[in-house]
Amino acid sequence: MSEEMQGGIIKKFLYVNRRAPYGTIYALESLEVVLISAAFEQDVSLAFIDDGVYEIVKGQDTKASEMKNFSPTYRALEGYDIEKLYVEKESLAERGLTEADLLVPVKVLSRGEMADLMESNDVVLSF
Amino acid sequence: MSEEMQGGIIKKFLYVNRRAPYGTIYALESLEVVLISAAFEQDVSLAFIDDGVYEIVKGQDTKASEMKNFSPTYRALEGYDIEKLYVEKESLAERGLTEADLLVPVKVLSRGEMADLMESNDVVLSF
Amino acid sequence: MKLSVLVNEGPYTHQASDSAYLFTKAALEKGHEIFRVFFYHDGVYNGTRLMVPPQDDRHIQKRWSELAEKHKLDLVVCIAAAQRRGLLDENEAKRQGKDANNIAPGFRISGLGQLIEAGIQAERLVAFGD
Amino acid sequence: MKLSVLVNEGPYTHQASDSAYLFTKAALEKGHEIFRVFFYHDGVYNGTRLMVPPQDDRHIQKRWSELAEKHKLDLVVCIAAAQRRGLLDENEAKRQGKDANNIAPGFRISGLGQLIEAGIQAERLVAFGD
Amino acid sequence: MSLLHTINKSPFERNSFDSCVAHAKKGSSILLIEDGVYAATQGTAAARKLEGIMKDVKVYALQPDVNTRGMQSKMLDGVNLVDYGGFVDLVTQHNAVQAWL
Amino acid sequence: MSLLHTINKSPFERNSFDSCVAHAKKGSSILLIEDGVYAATQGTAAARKLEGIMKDVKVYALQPDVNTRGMQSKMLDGVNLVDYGGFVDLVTQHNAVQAWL
Repeated sequence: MSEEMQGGIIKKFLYVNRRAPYGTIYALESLEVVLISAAFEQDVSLAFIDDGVYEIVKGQDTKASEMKNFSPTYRALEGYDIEKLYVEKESLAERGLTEADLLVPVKVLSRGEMADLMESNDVVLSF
Repeated sequence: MSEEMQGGIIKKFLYVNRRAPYGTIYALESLEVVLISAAFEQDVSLAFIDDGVYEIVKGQDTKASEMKNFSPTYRALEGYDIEKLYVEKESLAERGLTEADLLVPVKVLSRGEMADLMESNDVVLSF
Repeated sequence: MKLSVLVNEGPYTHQASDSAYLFTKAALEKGHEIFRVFFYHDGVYNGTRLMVPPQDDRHIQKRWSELAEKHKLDLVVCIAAAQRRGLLDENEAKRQGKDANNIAPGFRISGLGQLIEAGIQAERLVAFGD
Repeated sequence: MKLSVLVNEGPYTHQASDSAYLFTKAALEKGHEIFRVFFYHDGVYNGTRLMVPPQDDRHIQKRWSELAEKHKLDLVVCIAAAQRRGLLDENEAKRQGKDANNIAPGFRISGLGQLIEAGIQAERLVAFGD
Repeated sequence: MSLLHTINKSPFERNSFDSCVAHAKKGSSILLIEDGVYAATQGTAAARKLEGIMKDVKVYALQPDVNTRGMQSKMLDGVNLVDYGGFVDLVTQHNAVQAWL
Repeated sequence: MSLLHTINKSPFERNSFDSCVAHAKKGSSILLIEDGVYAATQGTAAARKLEGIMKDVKVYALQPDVNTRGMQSKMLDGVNLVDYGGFVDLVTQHNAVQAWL
């Protein structure tokens, strides 16, 4: 699964996370895609906008809902060299959240900067 | 499937239709439930609010999308003695629609009247 | 009190199935009677015995089947919704000329009338969906 | 141009699968190459041969299988998503100790890497979902 | 007659919260479950709407779903937290349940 | 770089339309498909938003989905109707596609 197998092509992949975790499985299964794309040595960025910012909120505790708590995986991304995590400022503010509520270090972007980021990638996937 | 089989119980069933047709199957499969509840001789009402009003818009033509056009079924409801169709005035207005755009005769209710209707039923199903 | 439960979404993709299961279990623990659990729309997928979730995750089908066995629950999958989506029992597979079936223990396939009956006979019908 | 298609929702419940099919067909008619169609999330349910839709409706699985045969399309179902939801081929069924499988002709089960590859090798990746 | 309304979607993503609030009558109750619990978190437009109707409508949120989402410390004052047993009690205490799906 | 944004949800039901419009840059295009086509129907708040960005962003709607929903006579002026072949052309004419799922 090395880059050689893909003819040395390195593309810029942007994963746009717009959905809350748990209510639907998209956030969890999207994370599985992100991890795989790292194994392909692609240039990976993650954007958290709208309800996607809820994915990386601290203190998720799934004991009583019996669901799988996948939030620790976001902390593990660094180990896969996935370090470009972008969060939209306006999305945080609308939800009464600040950077201190998040469980991973991120770069906070304005909506305009987020729009620029979306334009600068080869493959944009939104789950 | 007669009322005798249900111990003569007749309940007031309200079906709340809030979703556009075709994008998802809920409107189509909800209509199948409505038809069955008529066979059980229950007291059936249909409410169309929010995007549910799009379900009964005239002129649906599914040839190019290859989907099943189920809108004629709303016209057939009368034959099953399902005649209580309520549409919310505000939902129509927000969508730029009027009663003349609809393919079946309905009673138009204000939002307040719709709220009253919701409270006056035994079983409320929303698809 | 006599309750019925409606499950409109499939396992894992939407939390609806989890919520319905935990609600049903809590109602039974409180001594209520569950007249029926009816699976409609993508809810029919809860009843496939072919699912193999990851080891560290809940097994949604098994959980339902075990609850059904323990409490003699009536888990009914809508036939029309099931056919469209490929959920069959042995009889249906034979009738449709299919070479396999996938229904799980404790589930049965029946008509939509069973949902209306669940609404008539139970004192409350609680729906879970998308 | 070389295109890939991603299908995130199952048949009938969401229009996503219809849109993806009609897009793929139109792209082929225009002479483009479809590198791969990848089925993820509930999209895996498009690949069950057990579905029996009403006679007067489209048969979504057959439509995909026929298009695949005609154009030698690569229809790939994600293995992790498929296991969770009960979509198995003969090998997977054997490996998981299941007594039946339900995959349809023209579909194959493989890893998520196939989606990344589809993104790398195709000039455009077009996603359809909820 | 009194209705129990359940909302399972985020008020940011869908219109079910707004529509429910616009239709909930005095004496009815709203139970927030799944992604619906975000509506009762502090500092949001949805929370302000809830505050506006709380004198007429009782508002509940499902604690397991609040915890799952890490929103334990963010909940709006006046929102009653219940577990699944409490959910069952709410169902039996109201005349019917309307799920805003 | 120019992006093709696709929106497949009703602007009344979900926030994907509003979010897309807020992120679509000058020179990009928006294609409305499935329930997304309702956004381009006359007399709606969504249509007014589209009118506001049309000088910077090209707006398309998928004709088969417009017809399926009976919205043929309601479409906003300035929205370009395309069939599936036109959808394919839009994909190839832009550098990437962002589906607002």
